[in-house]
Amino acid sequence: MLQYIVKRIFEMIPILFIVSIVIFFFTHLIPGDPARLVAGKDATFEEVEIIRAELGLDKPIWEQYVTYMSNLFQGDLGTSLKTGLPVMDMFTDRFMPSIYLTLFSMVWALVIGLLIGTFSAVYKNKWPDYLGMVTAVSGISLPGFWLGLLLIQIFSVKLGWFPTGGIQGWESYVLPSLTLGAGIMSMLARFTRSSLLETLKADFIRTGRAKGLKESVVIPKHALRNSLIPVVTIAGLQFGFLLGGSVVVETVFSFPGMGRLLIDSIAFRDYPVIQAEMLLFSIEFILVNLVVDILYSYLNPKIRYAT
Amino acid sequence: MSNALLKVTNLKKSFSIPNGMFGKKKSLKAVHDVSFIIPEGKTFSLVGESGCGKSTTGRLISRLIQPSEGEIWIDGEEISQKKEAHLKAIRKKVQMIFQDPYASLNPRMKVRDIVGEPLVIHTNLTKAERNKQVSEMLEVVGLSEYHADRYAHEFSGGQRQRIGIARALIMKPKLIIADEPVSALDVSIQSQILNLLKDLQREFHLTYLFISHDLSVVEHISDHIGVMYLGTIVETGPKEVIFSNPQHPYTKALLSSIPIPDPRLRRERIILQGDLPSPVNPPTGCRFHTRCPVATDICKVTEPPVKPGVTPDHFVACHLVDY
Amino acid sequence: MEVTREVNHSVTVKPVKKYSPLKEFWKNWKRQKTAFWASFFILLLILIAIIGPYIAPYDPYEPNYNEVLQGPSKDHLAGTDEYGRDIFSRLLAGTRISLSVSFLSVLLGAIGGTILGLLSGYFGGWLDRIIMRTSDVLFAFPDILLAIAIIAILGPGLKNVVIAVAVFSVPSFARLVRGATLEGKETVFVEAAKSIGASHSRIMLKHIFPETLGSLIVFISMRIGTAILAASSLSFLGLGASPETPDWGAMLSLGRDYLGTASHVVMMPGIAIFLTVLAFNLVGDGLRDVLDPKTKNE
Amino acid sequence: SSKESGGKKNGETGDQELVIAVNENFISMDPHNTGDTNSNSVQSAMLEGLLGSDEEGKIITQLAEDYSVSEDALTYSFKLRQGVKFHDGESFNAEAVKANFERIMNDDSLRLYSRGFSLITNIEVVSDYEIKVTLKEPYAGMLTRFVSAKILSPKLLEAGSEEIGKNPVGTGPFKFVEWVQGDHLTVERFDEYWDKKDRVKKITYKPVPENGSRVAMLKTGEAHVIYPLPSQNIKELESNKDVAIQKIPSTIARYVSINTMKEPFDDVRVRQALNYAVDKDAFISVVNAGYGLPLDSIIPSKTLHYEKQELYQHNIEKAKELLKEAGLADGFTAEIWGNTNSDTMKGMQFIQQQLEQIGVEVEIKSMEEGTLSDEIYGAQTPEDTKLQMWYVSWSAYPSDTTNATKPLFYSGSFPPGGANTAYYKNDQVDKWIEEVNMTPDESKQSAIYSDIQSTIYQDAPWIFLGVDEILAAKRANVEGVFISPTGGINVLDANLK
Amino acid sequence: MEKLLHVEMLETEFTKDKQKTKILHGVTFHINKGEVLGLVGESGSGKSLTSLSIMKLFKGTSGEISRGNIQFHNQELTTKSESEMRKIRGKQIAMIFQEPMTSLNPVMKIGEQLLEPIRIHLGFKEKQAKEHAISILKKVGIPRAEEILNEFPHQLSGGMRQRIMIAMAISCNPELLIADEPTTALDVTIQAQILDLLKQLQQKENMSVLLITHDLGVVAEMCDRVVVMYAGRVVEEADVYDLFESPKHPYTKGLIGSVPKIGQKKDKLDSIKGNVPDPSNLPKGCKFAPRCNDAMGICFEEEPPTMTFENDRKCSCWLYKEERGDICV
Ligand SMILES: Nc1ncnc2c1ncn2[C@@H]1O[C@H](COP(=O)(O)OP(=O)(O)OP(=O)(O)O)[C@@H](O)[C@H]1O
Ligand SMILES: Nc1ncnc2c1ncn2[C@@H]1O[C@H](COP(=O)(O)OP(=O)(O)OP(=O)(O)O)[C@@H](O)[C@H]1O
Ligand SMILES: [Mg+2]
Ligand SMILES: [Mg+2]
Repeated sequence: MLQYIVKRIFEMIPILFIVSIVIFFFTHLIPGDPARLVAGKDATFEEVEIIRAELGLDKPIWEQYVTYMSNLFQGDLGTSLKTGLPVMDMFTDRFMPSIYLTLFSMVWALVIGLLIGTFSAVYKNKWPDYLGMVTAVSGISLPGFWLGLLLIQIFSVKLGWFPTGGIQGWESYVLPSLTLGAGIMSMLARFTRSSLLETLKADFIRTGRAKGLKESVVIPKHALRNSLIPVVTIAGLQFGFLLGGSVVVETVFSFPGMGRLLIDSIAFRDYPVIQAEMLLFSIEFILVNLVVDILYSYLNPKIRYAT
Repeated sequence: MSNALLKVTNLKKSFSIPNGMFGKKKSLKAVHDVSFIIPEGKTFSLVGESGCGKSTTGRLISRLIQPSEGEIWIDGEEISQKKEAHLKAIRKKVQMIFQDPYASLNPRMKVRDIVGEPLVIHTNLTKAERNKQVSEMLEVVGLSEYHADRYAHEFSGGQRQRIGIARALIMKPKLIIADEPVSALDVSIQSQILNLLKDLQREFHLTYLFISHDLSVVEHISDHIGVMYLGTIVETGPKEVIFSNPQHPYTKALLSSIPIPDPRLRRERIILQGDLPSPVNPPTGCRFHTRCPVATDICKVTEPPVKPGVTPDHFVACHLVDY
Repeated sequence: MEVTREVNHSVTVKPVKKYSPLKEFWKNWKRQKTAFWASFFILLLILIAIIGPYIAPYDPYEPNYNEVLQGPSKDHLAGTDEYGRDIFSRLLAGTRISLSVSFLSVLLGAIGGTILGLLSGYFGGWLDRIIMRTSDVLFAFPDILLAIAIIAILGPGLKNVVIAVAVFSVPSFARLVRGATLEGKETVFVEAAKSIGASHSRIMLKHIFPETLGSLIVFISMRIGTAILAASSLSFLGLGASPETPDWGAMLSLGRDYLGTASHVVMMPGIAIFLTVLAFNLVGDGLRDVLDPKTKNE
Repeated sequence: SSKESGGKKNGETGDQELVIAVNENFISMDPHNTGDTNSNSVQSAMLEGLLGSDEEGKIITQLAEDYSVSEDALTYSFKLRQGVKFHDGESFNAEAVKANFERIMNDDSLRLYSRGFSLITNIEVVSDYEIKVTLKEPYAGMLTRFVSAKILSPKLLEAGSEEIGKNPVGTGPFKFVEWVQGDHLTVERFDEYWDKKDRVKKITYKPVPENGSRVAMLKTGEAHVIYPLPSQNIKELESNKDVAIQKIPSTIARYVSINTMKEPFDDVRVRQALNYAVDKDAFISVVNAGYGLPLDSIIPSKTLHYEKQELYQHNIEKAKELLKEAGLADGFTAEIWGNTNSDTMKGMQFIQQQLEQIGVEVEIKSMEEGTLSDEIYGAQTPEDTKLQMWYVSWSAYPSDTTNATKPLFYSGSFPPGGANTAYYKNDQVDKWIEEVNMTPDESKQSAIYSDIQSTIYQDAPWIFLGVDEILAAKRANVEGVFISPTGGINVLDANLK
Repeated sequence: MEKLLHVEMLETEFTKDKQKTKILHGVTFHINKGEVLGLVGESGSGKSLTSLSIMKLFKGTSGEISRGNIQFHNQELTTKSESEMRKIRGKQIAMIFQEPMTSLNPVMKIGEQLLEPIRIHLGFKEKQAKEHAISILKKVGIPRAEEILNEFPHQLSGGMRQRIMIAMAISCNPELLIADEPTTALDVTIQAQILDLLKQLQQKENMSVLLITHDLGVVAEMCDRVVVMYAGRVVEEADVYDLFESPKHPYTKGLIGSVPKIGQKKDKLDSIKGNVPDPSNLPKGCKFAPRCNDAMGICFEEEPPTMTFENDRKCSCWLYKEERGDICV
């Protein structure tokens, strides 16, 4: 297993290499002149050129690429064009809150999604099913920022239960993760339901009942674990959605995360930040999928024991 | 043997299969050195247990997959390594009937289009001409024009298998490869189809490669039989020899395993111990030695040669048989 | 499993009654109650998309500075916005825009993804690897970020929103179709088609593509919901339709400043989006149940 | 109305902490290289220049006790305040000032370098508390630059630019505590500040880009001051007795710059027609929710040397007539560009609606900021540009009339060299601009600027729209916090009651 | 002989779209103690449904017993509650299914699955249960029993899995074992092993077995008595020797004639024309009449009653109306 993980991590290297190339050229493809943006509206032509030279943007693009890559290999993500701070420094404060936000969203979405999905499947075509599925379909049908704004109005302004934004403590994570996780929760609830329904038709469920097992044993012990296999895969893929969805949520909740930084950096053509962050997203995504694969193999003994 | 329509020599096929999530690819020897001949107008059957390579052999001959090694001569033409583009002519001569009458017909096509599809591919006939031929062919297999505008799933298993047969026959092929054409059917329907296949053979002078795991069906339909075990043919010969004077211990065991539908004939059987070994790691020496009730030391190390059997067209691959 | 399916089929032979796929679909569709009504709602939306601008009580673009930010009333069913424009009229006019943006982008994405998925799944090998690795890279970038980047390159505007949403839909469609193709490729009837000498293109188009169609339609209907949401998110981030356009997403995002003061400006387009996306999701769910052979006969 | 429950819970931080929510992230704490208002606001809590500005934007002394400018407008002499300490314990003196100015002079990548400091030829430390700066040519904006050039601790200067950007050390009433990127920046009262007064213990600045969220924070009491206050929320907040609203006329001019070199805009009648077609009052009430003033000159009224011009009163008939004279009775079509900011979008929509009345069909192209700036500054010559109309705003320090005119109307400021996106070229105006910048005498300056204003206003290179009123709101218990006409937040005397 | 199970006039139906379809029509038969009863018939004739009805395993389907009695040891099963049934399932009546592949939970270790019924029904504690499990595994001929407990189903071959299923079924010493096509999915050589095992166990434990199959060979090999079903009805019931020697019902005759027999030099097999009818669209009269070569006028009009003949044979066919025999029902 460990060997496998190490192998997978090594396999990441060429992918990330390609990704970094793509990102680099992609970033530079975006129209807009960072030198001009750094210099400001009232800057003269000469000022812009001075800044361009300062930022190394006057060199041919391949030369910039070589510099970028060689820095990257030395673990240097570069310096933000906009703030003049090392990209690392800009990430340090934002990275963990982003991760927490994503994780909290994922965790509650998983727990609630599984619960709703399970109840819906077990009480198929009865009111818990209808209730669960109405919740779930609504969850994927609401525009995220709309939901966020509503939550602020209700829970911050009217009730005063949670702060409207920022990160002061765990309370600050509640509304953003509710907003961010809603879609995934719904998705997972639906997947759990259909997966569980499929599993409940399986022969081994009948076997379990024929053994004289209670439903309260058959469902969680025999059915749910089998149903989790597709659910986990979906959850992994949804992680990408979380990373992206956070952009909107971070905007609504003035949450100091990575998504907002990326938007700002794109607006400012802050190449080093965009590149570093895209790379980071790719790494996260690949790592998450590695975790999913491992989890998957844990859930599915066929994969675990394949020889 | 004269007039061999199909001649297969030393056919081999291995698949590389993924080894779970955590391992390298492995090679699975599905077919391992298979040779046989089918004279024109005769039926040759391949029998054996699940996974022994019967279907793979059939698919190799129809060139749905490419052999790793060996030769396939059909009607005097060697086709084992031909490129897809050059196979069209062969595809006219060789047709297949599949085991699963539900899966082998496209559920979204009408019977007329299913049966007529070979005509679209191989001929320039007009629609009307095609329809005429389709109707004729439906009559031949015991269906009628009246069924032509329906979808496959409106038919019962037996009827579907007839549609499949009609599709196979419409190009007037020489060789028909029938891969377990009756295994999925109820006994009452199975006999209908077996009877039909026999009739058609006589009428159109067809040559059959018949694949089955059911020895009683095989006995009923074939002229020659090849018994397969784990990718190789262990015994081949005329049906009479195989059934009345089997030589290979596996053939004997197989024959004795069949439950006979007559309570008075309950008997002591040879019950083979253990399971079929995996074709990924086939046993050394004689592939059957792990389950063979009479295996000796040599069987564990040396692969048995193919030896002539009781009649000129009978061969056995067993160390312990000598003629 | 296998056996029960056989039973089901072999006994449904009614050689007298003629089978029509459409009729059968209709029969099953009527049974999907929520989806059935949701599909009516969508039909209504499509109708509005066609005639909406003609039946709107007011000019959706015409400002009326005397009636700014009025709440819903008899005169203005959904109230007015900050320019005194009638929100109801704007919603009606916006139906066409929002629907066509989402339809178009999903359709483009579906076409692109289907072609890539079919080729990738059918031929496998290096082609498959290139297509799938590329889509992996695309996958690694969250949808919205990808769209933002694309729009950063192309500039904002509805046309580019369509392109951006289409581009980020491509990998999902490619994967879906590839999966279905891999499955379809293994079906016996494809093998049968191959054995009678059918060409690759014939097999792909006549035999495999129709197999993928069911899941494709389901996915398209679900994706339309996603596309509407994505387009409105892009508007929210200021990258969508030009501001005077009564695009729902744009209305929603420009109206969000009034959430605390004149909430109908936000609520109305929000509800329109919500209901539409909901309807598409419900229809998607229903279609899945009807088109999927596994759940079809329940 | 606001719910006190929220206020209490989130106000737990205590009365000694003031929270200020602004709309954008702070970019850098390096005062010599800052272009954005919000960073400036934060810096001004911690850092001081030789000169400062008052509520109206007038220049006052800060670290200098007194200053004078020579006749030839080349030499600036400062007498420095004594007994001032930096937050790190260093003492403030002429050497410290010199070190700061030299840093700017020697690093051409700093913003302030090209804004005046590159003109410095000599810095003379006359005594410990006296310093003289000599320029190579007269520059009217220089005094304003001495406001911007905050004085940092010499120790910090040695630590280098990266450290300066993250961890500023100055002489201001508050000292830096922490800056959590994207979330907040906190400063703390500096008890040895030279001007002793009651001040709040701590100030936290938070960037909150979403308008609704900022307002919500004010209502819940999570923030004590919010800037900017979205105009649509004013009505709602006015009735709230816990909240006080501030409206300050700004130096932010809103206009549509018209490419005077493109047909049909090269005809002054057309440009005037456009000006007559737009109802400025309606503009202010629609786009700014009623908060703002018409732009009745080429510079806002708060700017030094401002002189009111006769407004292009809303007059459709006249506009149509002018168009007819110009041979465009049937109107024409044109494109207006702007960024994707929601206020800009609103403004452009408004212009579109207004011009439609005289038959001018306007197509709105909102572009993301970077792309827009590429489109505008990417054109190397006036012939290259595709720009027709640009909906934009400009802001300069009230004391810096140069910056409010030269980059915008001087023919040497055509893009990419400057922001003269109207491609306005008037030889007479060019001469005046050159002249006024050589003149140290304020009254003479005033006279020239008077001519400049009336000429340009007549030439109508812009559609003159309005001057924003700066809107901010604070909780009623906040004292001593005010917003300057440029949008800077002054917390010098901030306190909570 | 003691009757262990008596099924009488059993009717089971499914509901779809509020419409009920009756699948089983008056199914009547019994199983004696220690006997192997074969239940044969074509696909869809209701064999599996009969067994599920006995166990009342309808959860997840719309099926329900609408009429009839099922007497097990003189207890009436049809009126028992779900929790009472749970005490019977796996303890007194155990069941094995056709697909050993899918009938075991793929993500649970063999041990976990095997121990479940032992714990519930026998109340054994961990160690004791495990010992018991191992002894059962040995009984069904599984080598390396202890290791197998820690393995997953996919690590075993089909034959081994079916042995596990059997072990699970017999672990609580049931009196009745229902085996629904236990060997259909297996290869002939493996089938021979399993049948052999079943026979041995049945004799050793004196268990009653309801063996469901469509393979007449298996019936002939294994059963004492045979019940033949067609379209949800019992059409013939007889001692296995009698059945094969002199089948009465034309359907039974057809079935036996359709099977190719080794050594039988027959160019053409007998066959039954037509197809199995749709349960929701059954013909009038005798359900087999449209496929029957001997059908008479009455066959298309009226359902034949069940007639009893010597040696406890039963058959429902109008052909025997004239023959001596009591008409029941
Ligand atoms: N495409 C393939 N890739 C990998 N392995 C394959 C493939 N096709 C067949 N095999 C393997 O080759 C072996 C022989 O398969 P084949 O289908 O020929 O057996 P068979 O005798 O037809 O069995 P059955 O009676 O089950 O149809 C099996 O172990 C099978 O798993
Ligand atoms: N869950 C269900 N819902 C509706 N109808 C069902 C269901 N299960 C079985 N049936 C119907 O009941 C009839 C009898 O089915 P059953 O499974 O008992 O047949 P069988 O004799 O066991 O056939 P096979 O040999 O194929 O297993 C069939 O017509 C089938 O369609
Ligand atoms: Mg096969
Ligand atoms: Mg069954």
